[in-house]
Amino acid sequence: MGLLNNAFPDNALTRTVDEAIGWGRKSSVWPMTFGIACCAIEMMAVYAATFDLDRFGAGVPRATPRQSDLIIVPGTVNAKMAVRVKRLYDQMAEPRYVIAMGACVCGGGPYVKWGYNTVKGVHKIIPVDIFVPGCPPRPEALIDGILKLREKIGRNDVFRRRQEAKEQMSAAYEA
Amino acid sequence: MEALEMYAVDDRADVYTEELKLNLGPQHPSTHGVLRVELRMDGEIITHSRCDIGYLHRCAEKIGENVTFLQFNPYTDRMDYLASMNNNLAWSLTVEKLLGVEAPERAQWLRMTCAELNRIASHLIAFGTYGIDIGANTPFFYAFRERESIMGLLERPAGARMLYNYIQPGGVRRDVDEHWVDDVLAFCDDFEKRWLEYNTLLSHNRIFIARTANIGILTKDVALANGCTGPVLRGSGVKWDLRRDVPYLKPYDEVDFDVPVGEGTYGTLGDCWDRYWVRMREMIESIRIIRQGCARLAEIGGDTMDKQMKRMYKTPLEPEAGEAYMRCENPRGELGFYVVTEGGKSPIRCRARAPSFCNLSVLDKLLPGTMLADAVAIIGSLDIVLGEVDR
Amino acid sequence: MNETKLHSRLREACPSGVGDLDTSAKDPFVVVEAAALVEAMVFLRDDPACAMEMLHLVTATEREAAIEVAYHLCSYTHHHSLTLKVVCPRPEGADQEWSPSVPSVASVYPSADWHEREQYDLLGVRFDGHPDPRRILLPEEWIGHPLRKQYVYPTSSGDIPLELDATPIYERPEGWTDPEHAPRAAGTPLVQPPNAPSARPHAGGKAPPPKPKGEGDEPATKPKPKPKGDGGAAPKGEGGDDMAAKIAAIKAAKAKKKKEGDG
Amino acid sequence: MGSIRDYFANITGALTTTAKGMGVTLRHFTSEPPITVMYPHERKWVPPTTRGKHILEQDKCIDCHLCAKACPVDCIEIEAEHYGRILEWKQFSIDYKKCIFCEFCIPPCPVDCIHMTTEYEMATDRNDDMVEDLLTWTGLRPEDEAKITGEPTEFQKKQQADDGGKAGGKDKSALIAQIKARLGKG
Amino acid sequence: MERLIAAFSDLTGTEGVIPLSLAYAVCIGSLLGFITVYAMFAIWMERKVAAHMQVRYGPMETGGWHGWAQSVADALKLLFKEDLFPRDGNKLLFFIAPAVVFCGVFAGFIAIPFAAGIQIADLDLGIFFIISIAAVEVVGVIMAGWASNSKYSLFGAVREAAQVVSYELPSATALLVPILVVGSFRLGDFNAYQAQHGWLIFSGPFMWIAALVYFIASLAGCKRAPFDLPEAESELVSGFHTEYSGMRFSFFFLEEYASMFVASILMATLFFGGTTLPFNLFDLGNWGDYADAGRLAAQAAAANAPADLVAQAARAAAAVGPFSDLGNILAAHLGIVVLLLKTFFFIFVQMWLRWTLPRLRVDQVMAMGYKYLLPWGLFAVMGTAVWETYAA
Repeated sequence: MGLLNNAFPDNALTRTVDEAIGWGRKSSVWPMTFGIACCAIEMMAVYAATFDLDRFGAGVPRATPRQSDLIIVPGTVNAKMAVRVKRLYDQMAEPRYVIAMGACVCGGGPYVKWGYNTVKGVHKIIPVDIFVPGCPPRPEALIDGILKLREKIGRNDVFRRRQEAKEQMSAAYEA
Repeated sequence: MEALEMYAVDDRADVYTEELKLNLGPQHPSTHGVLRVELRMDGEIITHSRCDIGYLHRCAEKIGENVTFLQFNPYTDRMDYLASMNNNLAWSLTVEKLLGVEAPERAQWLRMTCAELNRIASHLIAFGTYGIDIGANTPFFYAFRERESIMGLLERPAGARMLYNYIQPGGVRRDVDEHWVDDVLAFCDDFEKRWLEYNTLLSHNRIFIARTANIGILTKDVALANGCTGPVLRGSGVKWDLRRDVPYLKPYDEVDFDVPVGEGTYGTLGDCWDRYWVRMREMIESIRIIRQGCARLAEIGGDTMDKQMKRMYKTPLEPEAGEAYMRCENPRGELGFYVVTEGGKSPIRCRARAPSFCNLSVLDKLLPGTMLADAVAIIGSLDIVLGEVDR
Repeated sequence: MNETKLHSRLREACPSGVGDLDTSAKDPFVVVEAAALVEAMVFLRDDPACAMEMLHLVTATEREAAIEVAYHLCSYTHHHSLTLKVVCPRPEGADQEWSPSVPSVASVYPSADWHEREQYDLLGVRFDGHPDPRRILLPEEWIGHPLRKQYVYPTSSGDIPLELDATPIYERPEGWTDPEHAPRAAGTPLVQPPNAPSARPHAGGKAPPPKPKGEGDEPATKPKPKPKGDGGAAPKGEGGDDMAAKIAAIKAAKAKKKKEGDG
Repeated sequence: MGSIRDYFANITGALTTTAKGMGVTLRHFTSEPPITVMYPHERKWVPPTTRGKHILEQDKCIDCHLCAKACPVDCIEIEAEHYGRILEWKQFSIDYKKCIFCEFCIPPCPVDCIHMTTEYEMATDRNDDMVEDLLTWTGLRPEDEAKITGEPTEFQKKQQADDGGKAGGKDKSALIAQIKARLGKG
Repeated sequence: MERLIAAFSDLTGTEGVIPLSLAYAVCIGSLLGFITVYAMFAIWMERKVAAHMQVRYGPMETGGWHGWAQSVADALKLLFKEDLFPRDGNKLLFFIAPAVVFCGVFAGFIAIPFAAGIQIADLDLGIFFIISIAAVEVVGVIMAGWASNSKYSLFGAVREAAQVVSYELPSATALLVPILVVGSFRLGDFNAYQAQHGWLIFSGPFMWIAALVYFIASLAGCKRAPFDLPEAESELVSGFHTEYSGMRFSFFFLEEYASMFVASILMATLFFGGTTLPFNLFDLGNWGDYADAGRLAAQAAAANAPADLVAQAARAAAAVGPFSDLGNILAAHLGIVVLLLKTFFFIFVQMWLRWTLPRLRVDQVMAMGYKYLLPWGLFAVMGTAVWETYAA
């Protein structure tokens, strides 16, 4: 994909192809079964029957970082776990997205004042796409985060040159 | 250890098998959170195992020393995040013991009912994830369907779905609304029908029995020596339940329930199936307790928070110097808080005795000699929660 | 069998090293010499009358004058429990690195193995004769024992930033060295106390500047291009009346609750 | 002999329990309706006591900081300028990156002006968006302005008009001078 | 296949290689198309069946009604994933493995008759060929496991080798039983035999044992339900395809559903009467021949062949059956629909088993294969042999 990436001018054809790929990526985001703490239980509640994540095509939690394109980080990341989270993120295949679920990973949460070995926010270690605050956030809040992530995935560019796509995207954003 | 001899690495000169080092890493679908087990294996058989914990150490005890007594209540929620009502109960009782205060009667009955509801929710998760560990995905979804209704019930008085912060030193945060008791009774009737469904689907399934009977056998004295408590200890045949033997809450005396103990129905006493079966029967005992609790709640009225303790929201509590150790029966075992104060508004030492921490220390003695698939079954049967192990 | 009888039996069994029963605090405890600890434990476990099958908890507590290690024992057959305490007085010039040493009881009660490792990890109490004296919770290369009163908070462990507003790893330029954070004294929080205006530029940017005179009424919240949730609660700042309706609803719920609370 | 009986018991046991298990899943497949709440299109009922985002009745707030002190994680930051009883608001923000929704800030409020709504959608893609500012207005409101600088209110103007221009209100020139100096106005 | 070659030869006017390769190209292309479309449908069906068994809705939002386009989106996304490769794994084996695995199963489709005439190669050793070609897939999986240079995939590969190879014995013995009754390996004969004598499953007391043994062995053969040890999520993270991502991983996914299809179509043709309805209603089996007979009669009359040939063709044309010529062709296709319905029923049963039963341990899988399935398979063979000689 390296060669074809962002190498084409922005015209009707490449825009539709981008939208098609964006639709494909948006509607089949495969999360990773990665649970750290209390937010992982709310994440399991999102996979379960009442708030079914499979409705959005994201119901196939893959255990390996290789095959998953979304890593939801649910639960406090402390110094010992941060090294593993960083390695997991590096192992994921390229169009990868990160959702920081819970106050602990958005910016410290309950362990912000006195936590001597907690990382105050997972955005310190890996680039985060969507923050979902809450301790733990309700399943609907996580689905709201995933919907916003899907919008964000659907908008970005694959084939078109990055600069032209950016104006087109910002124009769409203003409208 | 005789299991180990049976699979001993044969030392014939020509057959040289190298030991494989495998770690069931912190990110693994079946380690119930972030536990790393270093296994040295000979083919599929595990010869040595060593647990490595601390991936969720969140300095709860340091926070306990810097935060007031009331403000530490939400942090006890986050220790055993599957049974946060019981954690609040343990912490509130410890603080009340230090202050010498007694919660009003209605608050005590509310505490017992909510703690038992939370025990069912916690056992449901243990049942659901144990099914996934053994390979059957469907029981997980049925277990979470019941759990959603329990969370809905507990959300009305407490305000949150999972980490309630509802039981506070001195009583209970607020009273329940008028339809709550009827909805809980309706849930109890519906749950018993579902419980029978779980048994036909998983408990008596031949493959499930083949995977769990006679595996991870924990004898009585090894369990006692290693400090195991709760379903892990009762699975090995020790009839010990704090709610009955060392009653820490008055309503537990006026409620009759019996304590399920493992009998070794499908294999020897103390195997994975017994621990699983003790948890399943405990759910039904909790339903009996909740029914009697609800009957009593409908009668008694009165305040839900001790008069003196109402001022703790404005000015922090300051118990006089001393120390107290209080134990309560959590779904995973005996949770105890040992608090040492020197008169200030926060304790100088706040130590939590987490049941999963002690239950997990047995894993290194159970794993050698079993296969990789059994290791997953044994970890699942111990039902550990890493938030409590690492605090 | 309550504590006094237990204490008297213990006093007969091993007279040297067993102090008196201190009943001042909520839970009475027995002060034991470090040397006589293992012997007392073995007696309590094997004696049929005491039959202390389980060691519940090993806890080290740091006070000004000493570090004391408490052992909570419990018996299932006789439903009674006892607390033993070993007190290690702090020598005068002892600085942060001083760590008392207490004999390990892992040989008597295997459950003490992990508890003692945790007390060493968090409070620096050395247990002699422990089968595997390693840190259990913190990473191996961690310096210091956090639960000490004089513990200094680290700003990073390895290259993982533990500061609140540290720059993210992936935004660090080449040749990045950690800025020289003055090590905060123990007990001071990582974040400024709330009432003092926070020294660091506020994560959400300063409050919007006060409106010039005249149009004070129009809401001044940040225009956020938040997509309107259909049927969701009206986003904040859309004029006062929505807000009042909502507060009224909450008030009604509270009043109803208060009414049927007293009723 | 025992093993032969176990052999056949195993087979019959396996077949019967599998069949019963499949019966349960088939019953769920055919008769049980799905219980999914289709979140973006329909929402689950949320009890009024749920702890969600905060709301502030700014006019009643007296800037006493009790809620900020009660918070275990100090996520409430309040800045206001006092003019006697009038407040010039600069900031009343709750940092939802730290807030753990423990509802300890609600009970200590003497005037009962901070509440928790049942709104839970807070997902954002910028870290700074998570600091919510609860103020409905910042700085001074015109009527507060008027009260401070002593211009007669409508009621006092009417009163003056009625009794022929005598000084309606009390003499506040000293207070006005001091406040104007502080406000730094010409 | 022959008709295709004849059609192409008179189309291009040449003989020998060109029409042969054209015909093969058309066959392989149509088969590949069928498999991918079927696999996408099967993945979507599995997610919906699993969901409704677990009281939830499966994919809903993608595509219009009930998220039909979900598999299309999955494939599109997997197409554009980054192509990862484990650092010091074996590059060559890593890239070949998915192809070998897919060809192992894809080749099995050659001998399968979808209807009387529609078959790529009418091998007279049909069943024998299908079972033996399935063993190639094991080689591919071991290559994948070894090349990914990760302990978990090595575990998955070794388990895979042990399980699939040792489950070919019980499935082979179980398949001997219908061969014993029909007397030939050619799958076409099974259709014809069951058209006359009714479904094989009712033809003897031991036949249902053979059917059950074969079904369980085929489950283990394509790593499904209680035997999905090689890619056991809860133990081995994701078994042998732990290190694969993107399009390579979707080959493994495709292969799993293709081997499920082969297993259940064999079950349908051998035991439950391939294209025939239960009591040979509408006599679907040989309407294809009527269609041919009609055409042959017309050709013979046109080429004014000798009288007896024309009479024989006319007689055959007379017995064409109640429908017109077009009707016969359509009726022949009804046979395919019946066959596919049966196949999809068995695929549903495989999915149903997957979401009900827990997973067996490795040594229990082996024990079941050798101690339970193999003896019962042999017992069924002997029973049918005795039954065939004396009773029938």
